[in-house]
Amino acid sequence: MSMNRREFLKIAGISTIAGIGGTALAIGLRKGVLDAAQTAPDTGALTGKRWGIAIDMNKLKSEENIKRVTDACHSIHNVPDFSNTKDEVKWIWTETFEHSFPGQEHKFMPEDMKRKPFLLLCNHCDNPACVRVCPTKATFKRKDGIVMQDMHRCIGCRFCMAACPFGARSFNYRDPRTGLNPEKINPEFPTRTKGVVEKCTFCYERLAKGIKPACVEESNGALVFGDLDDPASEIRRILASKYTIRRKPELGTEPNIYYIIGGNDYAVVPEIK
Amino acid sequence: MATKFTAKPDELSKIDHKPPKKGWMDTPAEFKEHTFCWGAKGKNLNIVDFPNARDWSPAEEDWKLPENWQEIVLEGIKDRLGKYRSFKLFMDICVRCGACADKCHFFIGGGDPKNMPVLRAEILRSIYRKYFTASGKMLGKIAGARELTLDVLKELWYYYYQCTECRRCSVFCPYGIDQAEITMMGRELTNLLGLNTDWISGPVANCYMKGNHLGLEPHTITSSVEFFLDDIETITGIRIKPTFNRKGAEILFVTPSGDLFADPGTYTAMGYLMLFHELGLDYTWSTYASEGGNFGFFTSNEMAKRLNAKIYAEAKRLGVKWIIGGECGHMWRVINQYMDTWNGPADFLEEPVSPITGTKFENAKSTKMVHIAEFTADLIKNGKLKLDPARNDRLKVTWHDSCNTARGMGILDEPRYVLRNVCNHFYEMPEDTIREKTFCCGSGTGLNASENMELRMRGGFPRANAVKYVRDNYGVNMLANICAIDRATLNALMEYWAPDVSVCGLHELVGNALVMTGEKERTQDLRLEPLHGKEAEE
Amino acid sequence: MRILFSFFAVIALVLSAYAGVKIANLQFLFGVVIPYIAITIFTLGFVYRVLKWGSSPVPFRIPTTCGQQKSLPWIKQNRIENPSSISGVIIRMALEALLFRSLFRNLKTQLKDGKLVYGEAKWLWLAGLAFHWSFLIIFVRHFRLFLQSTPSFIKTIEGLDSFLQVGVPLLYMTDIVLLGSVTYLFLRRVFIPQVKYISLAADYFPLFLIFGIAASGVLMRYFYKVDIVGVKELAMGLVILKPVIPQGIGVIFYIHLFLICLLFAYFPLSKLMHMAGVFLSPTRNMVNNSRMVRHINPWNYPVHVHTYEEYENDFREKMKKAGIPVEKE
Amino acid sequence: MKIYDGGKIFVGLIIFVGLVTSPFFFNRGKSNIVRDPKAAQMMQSMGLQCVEPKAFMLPNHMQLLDEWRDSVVRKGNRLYKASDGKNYVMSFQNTCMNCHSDKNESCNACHNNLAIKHTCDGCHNSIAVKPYCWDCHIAPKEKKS
Amino acid sequence: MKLNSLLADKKASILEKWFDVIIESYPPDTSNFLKNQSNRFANPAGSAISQGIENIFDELLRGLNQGNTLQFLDNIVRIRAVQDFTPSQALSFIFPLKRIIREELTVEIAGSQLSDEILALESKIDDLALSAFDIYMKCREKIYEIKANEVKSMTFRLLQMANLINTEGHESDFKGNDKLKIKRGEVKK
Repeated sequence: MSMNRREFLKIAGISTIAGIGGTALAIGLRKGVLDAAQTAPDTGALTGKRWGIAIDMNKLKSEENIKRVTDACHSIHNVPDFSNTKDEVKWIWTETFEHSFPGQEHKFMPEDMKRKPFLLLCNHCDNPACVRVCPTKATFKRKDGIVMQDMHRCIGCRFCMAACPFGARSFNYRDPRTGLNPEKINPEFPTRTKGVVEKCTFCYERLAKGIKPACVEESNGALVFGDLDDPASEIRRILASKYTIRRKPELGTEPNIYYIIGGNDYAVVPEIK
Repeated sequence: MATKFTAKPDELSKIDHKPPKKGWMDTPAEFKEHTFCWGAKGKNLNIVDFPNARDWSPAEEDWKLPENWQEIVLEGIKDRLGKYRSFKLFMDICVRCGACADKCHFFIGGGDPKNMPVLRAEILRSIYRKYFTASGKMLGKIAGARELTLDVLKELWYYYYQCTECRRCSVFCPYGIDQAEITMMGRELTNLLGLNTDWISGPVANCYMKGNHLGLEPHTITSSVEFFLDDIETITGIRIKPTFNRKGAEILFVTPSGDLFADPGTYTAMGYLMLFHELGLDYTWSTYASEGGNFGFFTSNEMAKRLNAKIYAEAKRLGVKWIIGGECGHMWRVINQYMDTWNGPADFLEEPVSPITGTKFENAKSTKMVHIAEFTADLIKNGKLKLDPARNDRLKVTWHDSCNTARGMGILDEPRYVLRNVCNHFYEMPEDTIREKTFCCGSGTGLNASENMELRMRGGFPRANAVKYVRDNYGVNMLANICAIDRATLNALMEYWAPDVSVCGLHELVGNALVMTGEKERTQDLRLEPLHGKEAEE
Repeated sequence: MRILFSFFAVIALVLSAYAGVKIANLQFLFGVVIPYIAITIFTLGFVYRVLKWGSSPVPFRIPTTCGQQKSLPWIKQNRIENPSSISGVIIRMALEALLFRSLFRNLKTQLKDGKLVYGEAKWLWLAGLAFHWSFLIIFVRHFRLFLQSTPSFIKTIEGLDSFLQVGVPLLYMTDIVLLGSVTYLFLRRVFIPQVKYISLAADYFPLFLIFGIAASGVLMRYFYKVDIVGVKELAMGLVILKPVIPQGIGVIFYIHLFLICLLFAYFPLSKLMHMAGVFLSPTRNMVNNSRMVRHINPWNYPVHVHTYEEYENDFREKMKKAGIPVEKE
Repeated sequence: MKIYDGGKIFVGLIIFVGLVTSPFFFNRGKSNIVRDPKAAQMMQSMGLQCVEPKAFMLPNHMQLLDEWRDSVVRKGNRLYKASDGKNYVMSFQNTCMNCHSDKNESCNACHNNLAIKHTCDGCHNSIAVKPYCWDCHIAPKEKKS
Repeated sequence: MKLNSLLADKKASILEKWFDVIIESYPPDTSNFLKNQSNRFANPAGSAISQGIENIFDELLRGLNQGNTLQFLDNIVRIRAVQDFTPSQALSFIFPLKRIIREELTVEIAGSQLSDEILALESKIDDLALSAFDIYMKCREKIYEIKANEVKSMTFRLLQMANLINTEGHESDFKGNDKLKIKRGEVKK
């Protein structure tokens, strides 16, 4: 039912109306059973104001390194694999320099740099274009800076996909469960349904339990996660000491994923407890 | 009780601007002069054995009702509830959605709220509820029920003789409730009390005794036709010799008697005569069945049947094979919906076949009566007529669908086909005022008297308004139709609202355009006016 | 006055159900006895009314012809609006009953820029259609409570009805449409002067009643929750003729049920019978073929007519003088 | 009472009466939902209880879940303090489904059966509610028993 | 003409008030229907009235072109002549215009030297009323003429025949037959 519905909504173009009217209705109709005081954040949760990641490309030397990172993410989040680019759903993936940082490439740059796969994920921008265009507020900016995707609300209009300059969003053209190995489904995390848009959520479910995103954990220090609003954080110290670039900064979305691409002299910075 | 055209001086300056708080049930009908017809004469009712025959006047306080009039009415309602499913159903299922409210020409033109079809029906429904439904008996006014008082009876009479049974409301009703059916019942009830109108009871008595509404006696009919023949000879140089009451003719021709007497119907009659002569049709007129129309239909079902019986009886006596009917509105409603049921089966007749074209009129195989517009359309389609439409060139014609033939039969395209072949300038009125949505002339069902002229002018206003539209936009100067009452009353309507527009029957235009064998060159039309009006003057 | 009477009547009914259940604990009366009575009145009353209509014959063939008749073969007949065959009538009736064809035709006479125009007036049609269809869908949806295992078509209807997947529990579109249209139908009776003038208490009452039913249903579904399994238990108890009153169903349910029972019981006594009546309306359900096939009036009786013989006796001399043939010389 | 057009009218009436009384016929010989009033007490006595009392959960569980979702996904608040003061992690898949570990059993399980399997589909099916939660949320593996 | 420009400014509201007065002059039940601003009309009479009064008002400002004014007045009066009005009621719609204008221009009149102009205008309105009376009478006469014509056309053939056939001894019930009592030779078309 739901898949047809989403298709229908998309085609009929009533998504916007349904979204706006629907939200209003839902809010109007809901007679809260929960008291605000009844809910609280987990005591052990990681908290921050503006989560970000610094990726040291020098440390992602081999394909295996990278695959370990992407696999970690996709397996715990039940991201399906249909083995074709048309239906591909990606939360974290790779691209060449040229495609990752268009306009920055030049013919004299090192060959290996040109060929190097760059690890890409949602930039959790400060000014996310996707949030602005979402008619149902299914995607929104959390207080901690995560650009969150609420699958319950997504009506599959794909405005966000058109708006995102980084290609960080994927649409479920097919039932994602058909692209998963039933034996390897992570029972603790939901799948999605056909007809919704999904993307990296910065492992909000892990942060709530006090652990860092899966990609960071699996990167052997190549990815550094932290609160960019905290001057004492490790990530701030790295950004202060290294030259970093971001994807398409000229668009003004203020991405929060930074890339360290030059120099092999980067020293491991001790973790902050 | 009737309001005269006077007002006290102090009333002049302060007309009451406040609508009454009272609902319609508590607002008795006010008999306003020039809106109702005179009461029936006792002697006319006696001729046809109607009960409670006496002279009476609606304007007078005392209607000289029989002692037990309430009983008579209630008994009458009961009787009819058992005889007519339509009546019982239409009393029960109206939801008062108001879709019909602004469809009635009398309401549009006059504004009296009780002329909304729904309220006109509610007048009778309120009585029905009081005496025939449990909720009405128990809850009274809350359930919309009302005692049958003299005021209520008068209201019923007043408004049921302000309905032309045109069925326009029925077209828009989601349940097909037909005010015409309800009005018929209401009128039957009033007739049980002798409360007919003079304009209806006179023609009924005439028709019963003499064969036609106008009371034309046999020799008057023939001599009247002689006049047409004289005129036709003047126009065409051809002397036509029609026959009357001739046994063994193939076809009996029946037309409303208005065509024999009242202009412009007479020109239509001339058209028939010319057409039949040119075809060499083996037909005859009857002086006994000399009326196609049926004013009995405006009193009671039984009376209508009694008057209608003459047509088949005469066809049988004369031994004709089938019947052609002339241009008339309610005549055809009666033929289409009632005649065969009342007075059939017409098994002594044959299924109509045009002797000229050989066309079988399949749609008339039981009644054996063919509409002349069907007959003529078939002739034209088969190329049997030589027509010169240019002879009607000084006319810019529009077509009025008569309510009875439109909504009680559905003869819409045949006359238009004929019209397009006999004249060159034909303009339709606005879409929502023609075909099944056509507006009544405002004078049907025996309302075409003179004393109610104001009512007629009001009721005809929506029709006239549409005619005025085509007159102003296309210069239309002729309003054609296939109804004798239209021909008799639209003239008056046009004279008041849209001067310069004349009225004619379809076959007048056919007569004009028909090129007859051996005719002289025509210089006049059937009205004896110069054929090429303007050129002749210049 | 007529409005207030109907309004307070419905309010009183709501209060009596509330008091009956909340204070007097008459759950069995409101949950079992009254529903049985209501459904009995409804069914028998409905049948009785239809049979009563059926006991009156249709003496004449009186269809309202809204289009070209069947005549010469080359003239295009309007087979639906002026049917000459049963199939035409079936289509005509179907259009009427399912799509409110006649109301769709509605026009309004109005003044626009100083000119009189006959404009389209589709609001009544639209609201009427929305009202009846949403009512039907809601009615059908409720069968999930009366059937042990719910047939798939009812599930499909529910799925379509909650298509927009808004809110929790999912919002039924028909709930909104019904409330909206019934409100419109009420407001037009208040604000359109003609319609107000013709409206009786009997017109407002069912509107208030239906509004009450819809509103209590919506409240129950979205706000004052009741134990739906308990409701099904009660409903199933009724239809398997082993009535039970489960504990703890909220009073709002009994109000809802009571109003429905009233609507059912009121139905055969009122104009709501138009539901059956529309199918019996002779102006719509008849074939216009009375010139082709003789229609029989069961009570047709011989009448007195002025015969030709009497006529000739009156005028014989004059006829002879005018050269008109006569039977007797 | 003679009925005119009786054939058509009777066909119509039979259809009408058939529809009106259809629930009576369809359910002939069927049994009602059986609910064991003791079930709830028993569960309690066995130390098993839901986050809120059954009387609240029955009609309101969907509302609760909806608010949980809002709280978790949108506000990032994961802890729920129940009315009895206990704290729960708001997770449909990981908290609710811990106990409601089988969604496919028959209705009796919930209402009648002492085996205390708090199933979902039983109830939902009986009142023809088809939630689409499991389009995404992974139902616990059905235990074949 | 200071007054004229003031009137032109206030045209819309004056016409609206005037229109309302006319509508309210309808039989109480009817005016009930017509009162509602947004859907005033289930009555084509309204078309002629609203069009008519605007034209008349313009003509007043322009100084009453006899021919035009009469035509506009005719459109309104012709309808009211066949509706349920006494003659005084039928024509009463003209006079309130004076009151409405004075009401609309209360301030302006008080503060300036308009009284002469106002008086002149009011006498023009009086002229209008007189013309309306003429039209009303013409319409009523027309109705009677129509009645007569109708009888004439209905009986023309009879009259024609009356020259030829002997009507003696015929006692006809036909209404028009009264006219048969015309003596021979009197009938000439």
